[in-house]
Amino acid sequence: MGRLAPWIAGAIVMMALPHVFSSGFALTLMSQIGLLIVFALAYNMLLGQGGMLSFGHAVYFGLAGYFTVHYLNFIYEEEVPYIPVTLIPLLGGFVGLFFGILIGYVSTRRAGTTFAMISLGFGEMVTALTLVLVAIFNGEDGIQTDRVIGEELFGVTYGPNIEVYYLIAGWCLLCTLAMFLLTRTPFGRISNAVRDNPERVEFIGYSSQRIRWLAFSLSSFFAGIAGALHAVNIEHVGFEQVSVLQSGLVLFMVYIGGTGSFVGPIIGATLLYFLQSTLTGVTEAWVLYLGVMFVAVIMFFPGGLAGLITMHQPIWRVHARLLAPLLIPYARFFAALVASVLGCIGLIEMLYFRSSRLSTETELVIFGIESDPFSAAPWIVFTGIAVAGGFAVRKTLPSAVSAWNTAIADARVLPRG
Amino acid sequence: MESFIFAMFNGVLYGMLLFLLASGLTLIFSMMGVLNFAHASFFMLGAYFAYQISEGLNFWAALIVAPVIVGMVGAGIERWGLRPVHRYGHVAELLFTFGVAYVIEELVQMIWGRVPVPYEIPDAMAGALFTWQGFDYSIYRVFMLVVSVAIFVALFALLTYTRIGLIIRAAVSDPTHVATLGHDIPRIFMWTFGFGCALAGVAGVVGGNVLGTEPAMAIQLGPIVFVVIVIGGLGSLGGALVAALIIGIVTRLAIFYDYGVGSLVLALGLEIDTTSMLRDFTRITTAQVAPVLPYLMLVLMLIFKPRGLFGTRDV
Amino acid sequence: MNSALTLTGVRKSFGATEIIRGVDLEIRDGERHAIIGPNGAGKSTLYNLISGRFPPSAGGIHLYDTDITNKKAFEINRLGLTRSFQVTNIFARMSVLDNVRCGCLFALGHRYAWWKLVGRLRDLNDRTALILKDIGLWGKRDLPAGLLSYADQRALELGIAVAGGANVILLDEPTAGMSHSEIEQAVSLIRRISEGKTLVIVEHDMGVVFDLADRISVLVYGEIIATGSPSEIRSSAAVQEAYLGTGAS
Amino acid sequence: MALIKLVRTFAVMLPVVVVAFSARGADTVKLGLIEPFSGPIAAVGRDTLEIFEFFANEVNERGGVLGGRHIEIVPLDNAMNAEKTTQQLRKVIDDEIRFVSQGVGSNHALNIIKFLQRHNRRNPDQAILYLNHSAVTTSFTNELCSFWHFRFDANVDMKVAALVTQLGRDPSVQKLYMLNQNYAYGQAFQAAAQQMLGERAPGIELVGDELIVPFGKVLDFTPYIAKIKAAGADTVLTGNWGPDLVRFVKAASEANLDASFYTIYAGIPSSVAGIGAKDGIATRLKQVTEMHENDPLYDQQPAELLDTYDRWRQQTGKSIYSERMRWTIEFFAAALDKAGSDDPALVAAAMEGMTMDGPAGPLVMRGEDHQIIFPMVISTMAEDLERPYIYEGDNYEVAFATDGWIMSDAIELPTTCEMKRP
Repeated sequence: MGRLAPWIAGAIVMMALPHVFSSGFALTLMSQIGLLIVFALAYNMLLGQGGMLSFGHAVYFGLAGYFTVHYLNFIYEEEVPYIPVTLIPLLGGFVGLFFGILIGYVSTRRAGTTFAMISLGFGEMVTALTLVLVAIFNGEDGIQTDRVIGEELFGVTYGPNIEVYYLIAGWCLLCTLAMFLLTRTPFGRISNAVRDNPERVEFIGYSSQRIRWLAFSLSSFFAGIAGALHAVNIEHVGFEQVSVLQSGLVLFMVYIGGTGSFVGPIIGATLLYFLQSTLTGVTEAWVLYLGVMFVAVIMFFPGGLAGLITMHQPIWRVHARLLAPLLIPYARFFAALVASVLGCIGLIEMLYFRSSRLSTETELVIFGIESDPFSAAPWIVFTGIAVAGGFAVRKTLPSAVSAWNTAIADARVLPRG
Repeated sequence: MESFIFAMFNGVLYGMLLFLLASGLTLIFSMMGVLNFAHASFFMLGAYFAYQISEGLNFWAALIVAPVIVGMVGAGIERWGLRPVHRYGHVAELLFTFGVAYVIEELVQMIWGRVPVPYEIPDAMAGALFTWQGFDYSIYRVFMLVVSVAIFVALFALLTYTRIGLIIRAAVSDPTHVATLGHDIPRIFMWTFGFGCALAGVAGVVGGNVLGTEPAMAIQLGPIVFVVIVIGGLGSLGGALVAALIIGIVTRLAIFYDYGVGSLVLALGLEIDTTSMLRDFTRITTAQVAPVLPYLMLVLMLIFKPRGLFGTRDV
Repeated sequence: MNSALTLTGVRKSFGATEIIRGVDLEIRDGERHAIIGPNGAGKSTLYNLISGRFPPSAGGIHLYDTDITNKKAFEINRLGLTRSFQVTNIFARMSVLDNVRCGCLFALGHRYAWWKLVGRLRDLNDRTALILKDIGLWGKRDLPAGLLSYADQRALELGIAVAGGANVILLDEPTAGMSHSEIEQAVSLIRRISEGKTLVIVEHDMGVVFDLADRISVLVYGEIIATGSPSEIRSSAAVQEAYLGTGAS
Repeated sequence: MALIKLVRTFAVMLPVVVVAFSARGADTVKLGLIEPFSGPIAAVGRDTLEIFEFFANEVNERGGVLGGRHIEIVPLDNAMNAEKTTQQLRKVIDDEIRFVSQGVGSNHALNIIKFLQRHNRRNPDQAILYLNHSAVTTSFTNELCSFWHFRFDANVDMKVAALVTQLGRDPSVQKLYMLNQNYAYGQAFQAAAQQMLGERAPGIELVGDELIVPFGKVLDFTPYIAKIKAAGADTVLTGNWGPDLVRFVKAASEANLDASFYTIYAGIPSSVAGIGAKDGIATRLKQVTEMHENDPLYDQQPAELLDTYDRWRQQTGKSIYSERMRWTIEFFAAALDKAGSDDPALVAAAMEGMTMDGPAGPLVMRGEDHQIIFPMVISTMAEDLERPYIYEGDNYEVAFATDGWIMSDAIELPTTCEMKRP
């Protein structure tokens, strides 16, 4: 029963969310997060589980989306057999699978850097083709559809956003469970082995190429499901969905969330999409922050956010009270970090304001304080905060690290209890 | 014929510009095993620095100073960014440079704004050097060709005749070997990275005013450079040169000799259904797909000769 | 006499340098066969040729009656040949348990299955437990393999290699870098796991070689200069001159 | 001096006004502006926002609409992304904003039209009206026309009609070369030009007709220039915009191509900045617009309007280049007053057939398809003009000089729209 608990909790949270946040904006946001979780988990089947870095995985996401809108429109024109919208995502999955098998055959022949380059090549090629082949992809305009094609069980039409939210939540839960179980199959384990050591795998009877191909295809299947859900949610598909930009975004989500653990991509997709949707209206520098965040994760905690949590797992598994001595050093370090980050954000915001301010904007409000980027005072203040914070970070980091080391050493000594 | 020669001239020119970028990338890759995703961003920095310097001083100062600054920036990023990531492996390094590309693009927008900057060809080289068969061969384009050929020759000489070149060649063929000879590997890495970036910077200085200096230039050129070095064979300078020239020339000729799939279909006597969703396939002409051709070549190359033209090393 | 592995006229060149210069070798079914030779003699290259890491430039290799000369590594492994590596070659981020499981999976017929859960596969888990206990890592089964001590990693390396139950086992310096007591344990482990199988071992520690081997072959500069029982090799003049005389390492 | 003082006062006043706005939020008529305010082309979105806010403020300073209510511009960032556009539309519904405007990217315009058709059908009492200030796809006012969509810019066909009419008038044009971007817009431009050339400029020989991969994929246009030279063309007609236009023109100038360039979008700030004075003059770069600052008719406009323009230049350090956005606000304000209500359906009905005075003739919002009709002007880049181009305080020392006006009767094209009214 204990193993089922997180799933039941997840389902309950998903059921409850729309009752807490019921606006159309929130519903769309949560729906998007739901399908991006599927996409991110699918992506992590490649990067985290299989060790394949792809710069073009949005191809399968987007092509499934294109297929879905076409199919919906064809249903409307009664040219194809009717499939209820509830099951349409499965169709998208098979489209993803088809292209995954096809393109995967070529691209998974190599691993590592070469694989990354091939994925980039395919990504660029497909994006360019969506603009050239207007009859299929309708160029820059993309394709519109209407997801209300008929009444389904219990009178669901998928007109109201709340119904689409539950559709996505259901598929999200299903796919998450399926992908979780996949990690526990022989395929999943060998996929990890290929990630760790592709050469060795060849000497225990496996073709690492074949494993990569399989992982790639299955991942494309789930990416396809996500793409179809996207098409149903937005009722539009355009070249942005196949573009390298979309691939880069999912890479950021997965890596910042953490490739090493199953929940990492879920954390990453939720956090990043939420930040993106709320911050783009507030600051122009969002992409810069995203890039810096990504670089910082690579440099300082390659396990991502989930890695930060799981590194404490051995400690609280033994006893939660072992975490107590960590609190003060962590709080100090965190305070220093927040200060330096806030200082830097202030400086960046003022720089942006100076370089691209509109004449109708006369004031810059940073953290609720009105700052005039054309006077010296805020520059001095923010520089001061940033530098002082930076020094404090350097001073407090060693004690935080040693606190963790002590705790983990204690955890090894003590028996479980 | 005259237009063929003009197309060839431009193909070679574009190819040499690609080679300037690809050579730095190849050098870095050979030495460090790092595929520098941000390479085209250093190209962009070269162009922006050159613009800034030529505003204050002149183009010639920019030609010397801008690549040096770009090289310093590159070395700095290697020293304080890439080196700590090294222990996490090549994929992490590739990801790091991917992130750096994002950050550089945003910083450029923050400093120089989101619209193109007016980085112009110096007035002294604005005209035509000579006109042949009705086509102008501009002074500046010929100058670009001279610069890129000169750098190629210098690079070749450096690798063949100097001690540093010896170390680099040794490292290219066997990276573990050099460390055992007592060389300070981290330092060599840092300067290799800086030098590679400086080469991209040179390309930015001479190419930025022709291609346009704007924040999107890195994203637009970057992928092509990767195609060049993969087709040429990762880690092969000669391969990079050949691949760069092939891509330069092929994309130019595809525009010139504009053949369409449609004419092929007609020649085969097939009927085209003009209402079919697949009709666009029959309308494609080589000129339309010229910018996509490198990627097509990449895919074909990887199917038939995965190591590239002159590749000796697996990744 | 049934031979497990037969090499005839095997050659391998890298560029202009010929590393293996015509090796003829017969490994008998069920014997423990050691290959010794100075550094750079081509022992690891020979292993790489047999196990399919590279194809030979010339010559033929047979596993029992099957020609495996140009087969891929995983095909050769499926035919019942396994090997270990000189440099520890494990799945560092996976648990010790999963490392051994991976070694068992293909041989037990689970292949690429993505519809069964490893936790539910009794044959797999029984066999994994057996091997883990055998190599003495049962107590550390949940640790990531990368965190094991060096000797434990060597043991795990052996465990992965033999997990598939292959009949022919190639070990590449299994005791390299170990202390005396660790070597003793390792030798007894090797003896246990190779019970009833064919074992080929490359080893520098002559104590281990003479202790374990039924027959010994001496590889010098890409050629087998002698093959015979330990006592024959010990007394062979050619070996003395070419190898032992120049100082064993 | 008085002017500077006024600007300063205004600058000081604005925060007060902003605060006042938010305090009396319920009293304003909100106009949601969905544009990219982040990402690679944020500059375009932010320029649009500036214009909208400035001219909405002008209306408010004059006394507002509906007897004293103010127009409030609500910026909504779509990051040039379809899913963000949809998301912002749902926010518009949440926040009970009943009017939206957008113009950057016809794909997003289409998205909005389709979204509102579905939404307004499903929720007629929460209908939302869309004022399209710049998206030019012709079908929006033809087969895709919607009661809930009004367009304040000429569509592609109208712009091409103006350009081709001018080509027919220009005796120096003998051999014409067309080059367009290979996607919906570029193909529409190409098709319209092919059809109109025979009717409006029969003497001109079309010596080349090319489509290129769009959106900055072509890095070097020299081979195309060589083809144009080889074809002996004296004039180039292109719908290109952004980097595809900048690189094209720069390559032509560098190769000393002796041809005039007829374009739509040469005059937008990023193009002028990217092309620069030298290359623009060398290629005799032409644009088609609703107005430009150096036209002889400029000074004949009402004094209050000229004052407004001066204030704009003072405050923003930018030239006037998008009159259509001012028109959008002015029509919106007038329609609100005429309807006497902020009910979108009534406002839409009031806007149908509405006219205003333009510099060279009336601006007419055609009722049958909601397409604005107005005279257009063709102009060429030139030096030493009275009002050189300025952008963000930088003076580009060039601007555009009028070649000629194309009156409404030459531009007004029949529509296939079958409007469904609620």
